[in-house]
Formats: sequence, structure tokens, C-alpha cells
Amino acid sequence: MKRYSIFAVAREAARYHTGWDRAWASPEPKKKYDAIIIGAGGHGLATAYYLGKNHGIKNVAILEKGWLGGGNTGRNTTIIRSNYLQDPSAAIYEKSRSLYETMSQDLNYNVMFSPRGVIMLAQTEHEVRGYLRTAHANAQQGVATEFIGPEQVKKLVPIINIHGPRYPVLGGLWQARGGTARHDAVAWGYARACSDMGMDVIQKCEVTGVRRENGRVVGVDTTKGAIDCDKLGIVVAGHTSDLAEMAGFRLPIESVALQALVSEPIKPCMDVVVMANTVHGYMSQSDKGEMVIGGGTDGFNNYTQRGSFHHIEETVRALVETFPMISRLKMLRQWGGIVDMTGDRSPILSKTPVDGVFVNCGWGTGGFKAIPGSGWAMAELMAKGQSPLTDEFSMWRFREGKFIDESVAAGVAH
Amino acid sequence: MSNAVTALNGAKSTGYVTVKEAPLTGMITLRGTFASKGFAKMVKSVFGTDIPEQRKVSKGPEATVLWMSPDELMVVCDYAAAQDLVAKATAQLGDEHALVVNVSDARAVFTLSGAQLREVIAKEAPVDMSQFEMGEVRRTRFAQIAAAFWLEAEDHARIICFRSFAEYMFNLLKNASQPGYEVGGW
Amino acid sequence: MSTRIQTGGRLIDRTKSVTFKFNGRKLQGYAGDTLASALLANDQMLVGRSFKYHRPRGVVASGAEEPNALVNMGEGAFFEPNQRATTTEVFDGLTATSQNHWPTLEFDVGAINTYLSRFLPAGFYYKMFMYPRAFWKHVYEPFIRQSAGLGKAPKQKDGSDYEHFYAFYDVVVIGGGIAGLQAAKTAAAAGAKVLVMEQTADWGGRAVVDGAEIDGASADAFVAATVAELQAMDNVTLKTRMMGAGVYDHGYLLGYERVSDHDPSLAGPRHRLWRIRTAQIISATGAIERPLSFAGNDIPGVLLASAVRDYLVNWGVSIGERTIVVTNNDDAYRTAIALKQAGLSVPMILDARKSGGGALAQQARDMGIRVENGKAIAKVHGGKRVTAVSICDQAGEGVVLDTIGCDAVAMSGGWSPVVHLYSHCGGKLNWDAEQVMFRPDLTRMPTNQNGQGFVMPAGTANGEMSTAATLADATARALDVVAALGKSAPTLTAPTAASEDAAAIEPVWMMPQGANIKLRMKSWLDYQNDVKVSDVQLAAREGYESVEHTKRYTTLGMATDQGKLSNINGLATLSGALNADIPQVGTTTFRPPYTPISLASIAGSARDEVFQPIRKTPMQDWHMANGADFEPVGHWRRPYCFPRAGETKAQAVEREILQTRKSLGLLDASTLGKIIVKGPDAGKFMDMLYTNMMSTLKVGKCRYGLMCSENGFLSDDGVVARIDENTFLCHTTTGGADRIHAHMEEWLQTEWWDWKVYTANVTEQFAQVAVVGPNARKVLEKLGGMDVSKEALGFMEWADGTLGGFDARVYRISFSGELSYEIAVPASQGRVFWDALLAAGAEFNVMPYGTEALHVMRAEKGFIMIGDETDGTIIPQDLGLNWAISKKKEDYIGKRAQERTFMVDSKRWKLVGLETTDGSVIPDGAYAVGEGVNANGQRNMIGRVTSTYYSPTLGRGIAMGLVLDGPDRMGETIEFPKVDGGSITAKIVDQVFYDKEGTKQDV
Amino acid sequence: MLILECPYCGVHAEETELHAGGEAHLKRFGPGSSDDDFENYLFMRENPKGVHFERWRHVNGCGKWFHAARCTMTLEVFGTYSAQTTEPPKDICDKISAKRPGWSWRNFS
Repeated sequence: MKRYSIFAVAREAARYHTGWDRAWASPEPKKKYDAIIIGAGGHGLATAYYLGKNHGIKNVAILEKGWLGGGNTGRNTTIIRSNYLQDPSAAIYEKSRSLYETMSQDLNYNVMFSPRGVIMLAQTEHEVRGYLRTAHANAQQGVATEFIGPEQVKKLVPIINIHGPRYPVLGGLWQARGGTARHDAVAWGYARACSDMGMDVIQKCEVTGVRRENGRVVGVDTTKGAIDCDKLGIVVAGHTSDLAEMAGFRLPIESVALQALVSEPIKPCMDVVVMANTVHGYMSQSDKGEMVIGGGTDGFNNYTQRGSFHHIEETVRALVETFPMISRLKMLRQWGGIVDMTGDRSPILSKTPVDGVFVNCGWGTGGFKAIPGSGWAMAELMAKGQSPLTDEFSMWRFREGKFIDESVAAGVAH
Repeated sequence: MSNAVTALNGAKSTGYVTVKEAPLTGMITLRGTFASKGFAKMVKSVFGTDIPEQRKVSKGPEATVLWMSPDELMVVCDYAAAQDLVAKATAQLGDEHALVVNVSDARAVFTLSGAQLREVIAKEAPVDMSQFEMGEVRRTRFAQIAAAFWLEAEDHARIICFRSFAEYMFNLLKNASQPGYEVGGW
Repeated sequence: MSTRIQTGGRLIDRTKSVTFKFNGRKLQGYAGDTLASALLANDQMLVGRSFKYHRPRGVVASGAEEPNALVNMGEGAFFEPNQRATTTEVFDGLTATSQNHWPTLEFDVGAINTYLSRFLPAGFYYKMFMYPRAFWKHVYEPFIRQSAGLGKAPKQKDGSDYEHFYAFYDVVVIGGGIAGLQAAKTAAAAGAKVLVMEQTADWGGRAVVDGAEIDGASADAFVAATVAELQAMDNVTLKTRMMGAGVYDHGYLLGYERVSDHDPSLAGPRHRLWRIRTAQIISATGAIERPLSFAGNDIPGVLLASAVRDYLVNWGVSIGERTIVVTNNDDAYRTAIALKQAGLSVPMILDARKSGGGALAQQARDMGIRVENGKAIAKVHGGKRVTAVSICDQAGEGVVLDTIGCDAVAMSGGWSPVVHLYSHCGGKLNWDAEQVMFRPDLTRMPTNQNGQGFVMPAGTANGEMSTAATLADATARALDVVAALGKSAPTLTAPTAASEDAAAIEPVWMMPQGANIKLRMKSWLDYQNDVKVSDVQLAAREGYESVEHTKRYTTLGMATDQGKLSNINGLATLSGALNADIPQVGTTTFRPPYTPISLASIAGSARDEVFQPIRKTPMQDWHMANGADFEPVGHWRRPYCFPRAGETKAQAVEREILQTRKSLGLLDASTLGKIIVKGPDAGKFMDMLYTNMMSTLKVGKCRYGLMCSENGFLSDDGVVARIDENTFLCHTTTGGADRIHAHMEEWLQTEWWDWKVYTANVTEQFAQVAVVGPNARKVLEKLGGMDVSKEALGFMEWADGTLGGFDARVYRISFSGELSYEIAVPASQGRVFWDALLAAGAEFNVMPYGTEALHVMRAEKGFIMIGDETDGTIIPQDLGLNWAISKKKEDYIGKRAQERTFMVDSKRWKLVGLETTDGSVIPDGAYAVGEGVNANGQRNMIGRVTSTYYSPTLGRGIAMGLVLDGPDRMGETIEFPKVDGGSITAKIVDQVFYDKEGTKQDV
Repeated sequence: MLILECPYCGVHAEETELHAGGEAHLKRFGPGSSDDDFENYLFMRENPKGVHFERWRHVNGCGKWFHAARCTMTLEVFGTYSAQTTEPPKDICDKISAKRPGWSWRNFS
């Protein structure tokens, strides 16, 4: 692999950039792999990457029915934070956040991780108590957060209206090392690194069946033929129910649309990520200058990647009230993604009723921030059959009543 | 009672449509089996009119009866009369399974008057006002709150919502009916 | 130089001149001008800078597709960045400034990037700025962000108003050109209710500019007549300045009406967002011309041929004195002819096609214009404006044959139908190789709730390029729509136009065909984002083969024009680089909106006092008048406390508590939910709703009850009163009223629909006041009217009667531990009743108290609070509320869930009281830590506080909390670390801190 | 932005007048039921690409719950019907069969 650096760019400039290699190969599938990952989104690619990097399993194929990174990895609002309340969440999201810190260097691909800081606004007494609770929990979980007052919020976000007539800002939960990253680059960086390890990233290859022999996976059928494998990781977010059915088991998952939008680009005016959960909206400004805005999900099952407009309306309404200066900005583009929601809105990283089949899904609206941590944990689970990061996220927790509910601290999973 | 007041003390705004908070109004929620003779008989004898058809309004001498759902009616009457009517209805129903409750104080009532009132409603409610007919009652939302409305004349409408939302509703209608905010020609 | 010529300009009124400012310069224009036409009339060729290289940018188009001419508009509360000059009508006093440069438009330091451009190819930032790590946040990113962004950030709150409007139609026609008008006429004649919207201020579209002939008369005449005809029909609504912004599922359509952008002095909203439901949409949105990719095609003065024509015909503006036309199709000849007819010079027409053009080409030759077939532009000369053009063979590699001086270039790479609205909801496209365009595939139309196609493209938007074909298609497609509506076809004679003998377009994606890398690095695809042919080829080479990859890697089509000019050229370049056919490489999905719409219009009128509803109790005015400090609870705002002059909130709360415990306090409890449950099966239903046995409750008595979700978790609590044999009244929490009523109806309607039970939410029928304190009874007796003695009205009993002349229902219940009555009166008398209580209570120094005092007093009594002790993960058993869970009942909502292994796990944290050893207050949300760390290195935790307050009554900190094995560890101490270091030690105690025997409330 | 006809009041209600209530025709399992049954009842969900049956409440309207048969890929609505039924009525199933031959949902088809 040709290393990326300013010198490499300079060298290439001399010959008008005609010498760059492919970032990743596009091979035909082999007959058999030690492990197959279905889904070349961020989570799938990261899983493969850490299988190779941490566990030496490199005979791996990542199968993607469309183009890599084309699902929610390329459709989200790129927020990265780990200020979660419950231990299992805090553990995996903080692992993830810490991996983001060095991802550009680890992958030699600039994913533009920008630890600009994330504020979750407290706009009711109840939210204040919720975030104080989170701050205390985070302190014991090794997650650096603090509860800050309204003046500090105003200092960090000059464009905010903290005296909103409806919901004055009473403070906020501040994570200084939270931030954003370039979503496509995360998928591309992992794909390049996997390819470099000799793994096969196979696009436009749809899985049509999961082959099993006496309760154990032996391979998959695909639009590019049958492929054998010892272990299979299903990492396909909104399409998980389909794959689970092929493998012969059910999951507590429903797929719904989540929407986002961006404004036209303007000069920098907001350096941090702000989430206003009482009014259901969150906003950050991209390096390009666009205000990146997200909100809530639809309440009904939907695979169209088109959400209902009233969610856009609710979110924009809330943010115009919170940031009056955005009122005359224009919505440039809106889009939707299909997110998979579990019974407690927390993910599933788990073994399954089928030997050798592992599932990683249910990230709902919070998947992007979890990509490296999820990949790290999933790889460990697939390689060793167990991981402290995934123990609590078993698919069997619902029948036991052992939920991981993040909504309790007025927190949302974006 | 003499010291009873409405939520907004009869607030009024005169835009291209006039918005007024109506004086205290009697309102009674009736729930029961429309098909049951006893229930229909009670409605007829106590409120002087038949049970309205689906989404329709039926008018008696002292009361207007609104169809709210397949098992719920709303009676609109004189504020002072409500309590007696409730008593009468309850007595008449005897042990028939039904619910009669005075909700006169639970809601705020607004009137819209003016030729373009359909337009003002269409700014807040996702309802096809070009098709909306006299004698029809529609439960829907006005911006962010639930409400019901019906036309008493082509240029006169009534809107009801929960009392605590009165100020919000009034401001919505006031803003929508400001001079210069006409839509026209739709 | 660009200037206003003496004659022409069908849209401007030369008798009405307007004055506006650009970059501080006072300029003149005419009514009817767009900002772009007015700037060009003033020879303002340079209007902005590009995003990446800060290249000089001039107007390139004349409509919504313009990527370059974006300005900062207005000032102060009316300032708006990125306003498109080509779609902005000028008005007197308009002020605009150019964007993305420093210090000035003419001299921009950022332009250095254009010299570095060789080092800044597509995606360069993915390969650089990685080392050292810290530099990204502190050095690289700040620099990149500063140079990015276009317009300035607004500073002030928006000074304009906005609103929404709901409208319903059978057919909405989008586009007011000849196709749209003809289609509307056809649909309207069939009796459909029709809306026609045109995004500009004028009807007619292109045909009127191109001087088409319809039914032997001018297109202008046809348009005028048709518009008049439509205006006369009462089933037709015509709207100009309204854009079809987005098409959504089930026939939902956004109409973006710019009510007063063209004249801010008008009263009324600035924008009105129409939320339209329609059975059918006719998308008559026309087509957009494509640029050609040749070196220097981004230099100011290089425009689309159609734009040059528009400025000339519509606004009487010539872009240059000497205009060279370059094309791969016949349409551009119209521009040459129009220029010539206007007395301007056209030194040459370069037609990339070997065989050249058809009739129009002949006409141009006959007018004496030099036409060169098979020729191309090797390079455009000039910096901030065009100075000359070098000619070469299209077939070659760019060997210059000749260089010709000129000050404008009109280019045409062919036309792309505007398929955006057709595609928003999933409409699919086909590649038409003959016409070199994507056109709608009518067999794969977006479908509505009935599975029926509902977005019908018509005319040019459907790929019909000639006037005759456009009109014929408009009629035919409208008839399809009429049929889809189940209406019978109207009888009307379709207008006719002469067919044109045009030579076929030839695909030209690179000019010249064999352009070398140096030329390709100067051939722009995306003008705003500075994406060049070489960038797309680089992306392909690096394996970003999906069109989505290429777009995202190069940022092609991501600019504010969303690729209206660049998408097809970029796609073709990519397919060329991959040696694949265009349809194989595919197209990208079009997302709403068609062009950007204001965020304010989306929010509508929901700002300030109507941003969200605020619910008010009948006593709210008194609270506000008496300095209440409010806290939002759901949509309510409840008094948190009533601070007096010079008092802090904490002091106010303390005063309210002490006075209530000492003498008399009043709480506005009107927000508590009150739900009637009535019917022969009411008792049975109540037993399912509550964990308690409610069916045994005696008439006249009250009982505290718990409700759980089916998932077992405690969801609400409150006092239930048995009104009569068949009737219960359920009190819920403030936030619970609507939720619990819905919960009841859900079970009655969807599970136990055969049970005879009716419910009614009567929360707002009553104003409810808690009269609390040792003197509570005295004050009620003062009011008089009913016997509220212990004997007549015992603890946990209720009675109807009159108090001081008010019809009242009195509940003898207590959430504070004091002697307490909750009194419900009709809401419309709530305020007077409140006043009466204040008057009667004056001698006891009565004191209204807020939610915080309420919370502290209930905590002193060890009562739980939904939302504090519960958080959606807590079951009643956790809170030691087993006494409220009936053992006799087989079932209640949540019972089965509470039998699950983790629910009965002895390790679940249990509620206890906590007493700090030093009397201080445990911080809100604090956790208690145990020994060691878990498998993920997190400190093991053994509990947390759920409620923690300073108790004025006890003069110390008190708390409740959930603790591992708590009830078995009475007297032991545990540690609560603080976030800022240090920790607090608390003793585990009984959770009732005040009046353990409960004597005070039962006197 | 869906439109569903409320079978109780006949209004063609738009999504903002409705509240989505999740999968339809769930059989309640109470005390004494097996862990499997209870888990299925409370958490396991149909999540089909295609025909789906779901619950809605006409919340900003007559307040009634009803059922809808809808395609999750195209959002086509095959019909709405009473909430007081434990399985999709035949006429609705027939309508679906006419438009989506070979469809199936749980054990219905």
C-alpha cells in the first residue's frame, strides 16, 4: 500500500496524480474464508479490520450488496460521544471514542476526527437531574464529562439563545473530547486497511442464503455464487431481520426511517456539537460550513430511506428557536436512512442460536460513533467467543428483563 | 355561578377574520351505544335531537350535538343548563351502560367570523377546507394541539380545544388572520 | 463588457428604474430585472469566488441552476447568505455583497489556492494533515474551516414572518411553461381541481424566449391566452413565485411560495410553505442546459448558451460584444442568431459535430455567421473575464489552430430534463443515448398510497425537446393523469407548432476529445466546489467507482446547486474513466428540496409564544403576577417556588416549607390528571390497570395506587377515589394525564373490547388546590358549607359539597405528611376559589408553595416521586412498595414481566433512606461505589441517590436512594464520590424522615 | 407523510393526526406463560420488507385505534380495519393477494 502523506501528495503532484493506486482492490470471491462479514458499512469493515489486526484472522471477506459505506455510515450526522449513562454503553462507546482519537494514524487515512466537544443541553429540571446523574456515572466509568452552567454553554456556543422563552437553557452535559468525523472516510479508511491486509472487500454481492449443517454455519449463497466460511458476522443494520431469517432465527428489531438535513454552507459560527433533547434536535457545523441537523425517527416500519416531513419540521422548528440566527439559512438537502431499533434502543452484539453466526445490530440512531468500538468488540466476540464489551448486549437480555435503557437520563442515542 | 370566567376573559382579535373567545359554554360528554334504543331515546328527549350521523352535527332547540366518535357525543348548550341536563340524562339512562359528564369547564371555545375563515383554519389544520361542509364537525389538530371545529354559517365557525391551551390557540388564530396575511385564490 | 442594450428585454420595465447596492456600489436596474441581469447590465461580470480555489466566478446561468452568483443579501435582521442572484428579483434598496473572499472580490488572498491547485486534487485532505496528531484540531482544521463556507453567518434573529398553508388538489402542475400551461388546461377541462405553480414571477418558460410559434402565433400570445383562460376557471389556481420544493409519499408536496422576497415592503409573511396533498402531480419542469468541459470553461464570461439568450431577450442585456458560441447540438445556434439579430458580433460558432447542425445552422450561415464544424475550444484565455479563445479540432488533442479575441463564450453541451421532482419519491430514469439525456421511465413512476403512479412528467421534463413534441406530450400526459383520476377525457383541440428539422446532438464529454492532463486539470465540472475532469478521473483510478463514491470523494454535485450543471457531465466523465456505459454507472438519487428553501419557512409561524403550546391552569395569572419561578412540566409550566424580593430560590423554598408545616400552605394541583373510569366492568379493569386491588375500594374512600407498563416498570401513581359502584376517579401525575388516559383506552379498545367500561379525561374540568398544614381544616371551616371534621371526612376519604359557596369535591389526602385537603372546583371558578382561600388563610399567614417545596416535603415523608425514584427501569418491588401489589390477583398489567429472572434477582438495588454523616446534601445524581472495577475497568457501583434535598424541617441533608442489599444494611455507611473529587459518607436509614407514625396527617 | 383512512370516523387522516402503534395482532401472554411466549409477545417483531400489519391510533381525531395493512417498501396501503379483531379480515387479505400475489405475513397469506 502506498502510504499517504503530504510528501506522497507532493510527489504525485509532479506527475499530475497519475500514479495513485486503488484505495482498495475489487476481487472476485474465493471459495472459502475463515470468516465472512456481511455488510461493508463502518461496523462491518471495522469488525474485519480488528479481526485481522487484533486476532490475526486475515482470511476474511466483507460482502456488500451495494457500495461500501453506502448505508447509514454515509447518511448520519457524524456525532461522536461516549457520555452514556449505563455501564455497558459507556464502556463500548468510550472504547470507540478513544479509537477515533488515533484512527487517522492507525489507518493512515485522514478521517478528520474533530474533538470539538459535544454539549447536551439541559432545558428542564428533570433533564438537569438526568445529566447530573450521567456526569456522576461517567466519573466512575472513566468517561471525561462535566455538567456546565448556562453561562459556560453560552461561551461555548455564542449563537445559542439560552433565554429561550419556552425552554431556557439550565445547563448542559459537556464532553470536551466528543466531536465529529468525516463519515465516508471512516468506511474508506477501514476498507483500504482491510484490503491492504489481504482481505476481500466484495461490493455488489448480495447474500441470498445462509447455509447451515447441523446447527452450524458452513457458508453463504450470494449473487456471486456460494462461499464457504467457518464464522459469519451479520452486520447489516436495517436489513438485519432479513439476514436473521435466512439464518433461521428472529430478533427484537424493527426498521424505521431516521432523517437528517444540511443547510447551505456558511462561514464558521459554531465550533461544538449541540444536542437539544427536550425539543428533539441536534446540530453541528461541518468543515465545509454546512449546518448538519438531525432529529427523531418515524414511528412505523419503513424501508424506503424516505422519512415523513413533519419530523424535519419539528426538528427545524426546535433549532430555529434555540439558534435564532439560522432562521434565514436554507435547507440544502434532506435524506433518510433505515435504522434498526431494539426493544430497549440499545444494540445487540451477540452469539446467535446458530453456531458460528454472530450478529451486530440495533444501533438505532447511534451507530456512527460506535463504529471502531463495535468493530473491536465484535471481532473479539467472533475470535474468542466472548468479550467483556459485548457480554451485556446479548440478544437474550430481553427475555430476562435485563435492559440497557439509555433514555432514562433524558439521554437520546444520536 | 356568577364568578365563573373563561380562560381568556373573552379575548378578541380583529384581523381579516375576527377571532373571539366565546363566553362560557355548556359542554357535556356522552359515551354510550348509539345503536341502543335507550341511549337514542335519551338523546332525543333530553337534548331534543337525534344522534348525529358520522362526523355530523345535529341541532336541537337548546342543544347542539356533535359526533365525536362511534361511541362519543359532545353536547354544546347553555352553560347554566349543563348541570341539569347531565342530571336528566343520567336519570333517564338508569342502569344502561353509558357515561355522561359535564365538561363545560374543561374546554375553551373560539369563534371565527369573516368570509375567509376557511383560509385561516387551513393555515393550522391539515384539513381540506375547500371541501368542508356545513353541518360537519371535524376533530383534528391546530398546529400542535388537538381541537375540533364546525361551521355555524358560511362565515362563522366554532373551534374547541382544552382550556389550558386557550392562549396558544388564540395566538395561532390571531397570527394567521393578521391583515396582509391573506392567501387568496386557492 | 456586459451591458444593457438599447432595445429588447421582455421582462423589464424601462420606465421604472430601481437602485440597489452591490459591494457598497450604488447601481441602477429596471423593474423586472433579476439581481444577476442587473449586475450584468452594469458590467459586473465578477460576482464571487469558488469554494476551494477561490477562483473568480461570474454568472454562468440564468435560473435556479446557477452555481456561481451567490451573494450575501440584506442587512441585520434581514441578512441572508447564499442568495442566488439569478432567482432574486431586484427591488429598490436591495443591498448585496459578494462572498468567500478576503479582503476584496477583486483581490482575494485565498486565490493562492488556485496556484496550489496541483497539490490540492480531489480528496487531498484524506491523504494529508495526519501528522502530528494534535495538529488536526489546532492547526489544519481551523485553517480548512476558515477557508471553507460561502456566505457570512447571520448575526441577528430573523425579522420576517412565515406561515404554513394546507391545500388539497386533484392535480398540481409544477412549471408554468407551455407544457405546464397546456397540461393544466387539459386537466382543468376534465373538471379536475388544479393548482399550477411557477417558480419565477413570469409564465412561459423557454418557449417565449426562443420565439417559438404556436397555432401560427407567437408563444407569448399562446401563453397569455392560456393563462387568461385558466384564470377564468374556478377549478384552477395559478401561483407564480411558488416552487415545487419536494415530493413526498402519498401525494404530499411542498409548495415554497416566496410572498414578499421581491418586495420586502409588503405586509404579510415572507415565505408561505404550502403543504399540499394531491392525487396527481404533473412535473412540467423543463430542462437545464449542460456546460461543455474545456479548459478555462470557468472563466467569467463563459455562460450557458441559453443563459446568454435569456439575458438578451428577457432583460435586454448583452454579455459581450464578441461572443463565441460552442456547441454539440442545434439549440445553441438560437443564441448566435439572437445575438446577431440584436446587432452583436458572433465571430464564430464552434460545432463539435463533424457533420454540423441542421436548419438553424443554415440560418446562422445565411446571416453571415462563420460556422466551424468538428471544431472545439482548446482553451479559454483570461483571468477575471474572457479575453480570447483558442480553437482546435474536437477529434484531436488540443493543438491550437487559431486564437480569436472575444469577451464572451456561449456554450451548450445539450439539455438534461429536470427530473428532480419525478425522482424525489423513487421515480426511475432511463438513459436516452440518442438525445444524450436521462429521461423518466414512465413504467417505473413513483407510486402513491394506492400503488398508483402519481408524478407524471410532461413536455421537456419528459425528454421532448421540440415545441411541437412538447405540446403534444403535455396534452397526452395530462390525459393520462385525467384517466388516472377516473375522469373522462375532455374534448379540446391540441395546439400545434411547426416541426423543426434539427440535426442530432452528439455526446461531447471532453473538449477536445483527447485533451491532455494539463487541459483536463483546467476543465471544470462543478464550478462552485472546483471539481474538474481530472478529479473525477482520479477518483475512478483510486477505486471510488460507484458514482456515490466519486461524488463524495470529489464533492462533485454537493454544492448549493446540488449538481444541476455538473451531475451528468461528471457521471459521463466517470463512465468514460471506467470504460463503462453511462446507464451502468447509474445516476445519483435526487433529494428534496429542488432548490434550497429557508429553514424559517419550514418552522412556519411556530416561533416565540407559539413555538410550542404552554398549558396554563386557571390560577396561572396569579402565579405570574406573584413572581412565580416556573419550571416546565410537559407542556405545563408549574411554579417551582414564589421568591419574594431579595430572596433566592432556595430561601423561598425553605420559607414555603416551614410555613406550610407550621401553619398553612396552598399548592395549585390543577395539573394532576383526573380520569373517570365507569361501567359494570370498571372494577375488573381497575384491577388490571393497578397493581393494587381496586375493585374492593369502598364508595367514598380513596386509595393510593401504582400502574405499571406491560414490561413491568412502574409508570405512574396516584390516588383513586371510588365515586359510586360503577365509577372510579383516577388521579395521575401531571405528566401522566394524557399518557395514562391513552394507556387505558388502548387496553379497552385493543385487548378487552368486550368489557363494559368508558373513560373520560376530565383533568381540565377542575381546578384543584391542595390546602396543607395544621390550619388546613380551620381555613376550610372558615369558608364553611360542609363538614370537614375528622369524623365526617376521615383520612383517605372524599366528599362532595359546597365550600364558601363553591361546588367542591374534597379529598382528604396528603402528599406532605400534614393535615391536607385536595379540593376540586370547576376550572372557571378556580381563580376566585384560590383568591377566597388566600383571603380566608390570611390570618394563618397562608403561603402558596411550588413544586420544589412539594418535592422536599414528600421526600421528608419518604414518598416516592415518579420520575425521581422511577426512571422507566424501576419496578415497584425495587421501591419496597410490595404492600401496594395485590397478592390475591392472578393478573395485572406488568405482572408477568415482573416474574422474569432479572426482575426477581436479589441483586436489584432497593430503595432506602440516606442520611449524610455530616449533615450535608448528597449531590443530585450521585452514585455509591463498591470495591474494585468490572471487566471493562469501570468502578463497581452499588447504588445511587434518587432524591436528595436539604430538609429545612430537619435542618440537614436527606436523601432516598437505590442501594444493593440496601434494606438489609440499615445503619451501615456508603460512599458517594463527588465529580469534583472527594466523597460524601451516608448512613443507610429508613426512608421516612418526618413523622414516622403518620400522626400529623391523620388529625 | 402517510394518509390512512380511519375506519371509525371515515377521515382520511394524515400522519400528523395519527399515532403509530407497532405490530398488529399480538396475542397477550400473562402470568403463567412461558418465557418464549412472553418474549415473543413483548419483543420479537415482524420486520418484513413488504406487506405488514400494524396498529394506529387516530389520536388527533376520534381517538380510536385501528389496524392498517401496508407495504414497507412502497408505503402502499392495502386497507384499514377494526382494532377489534385478532387477525386480518379476509377482504383485506384478498385485496393484498390481488396486488401482491404470494405474499405472506406470520402464518397469514
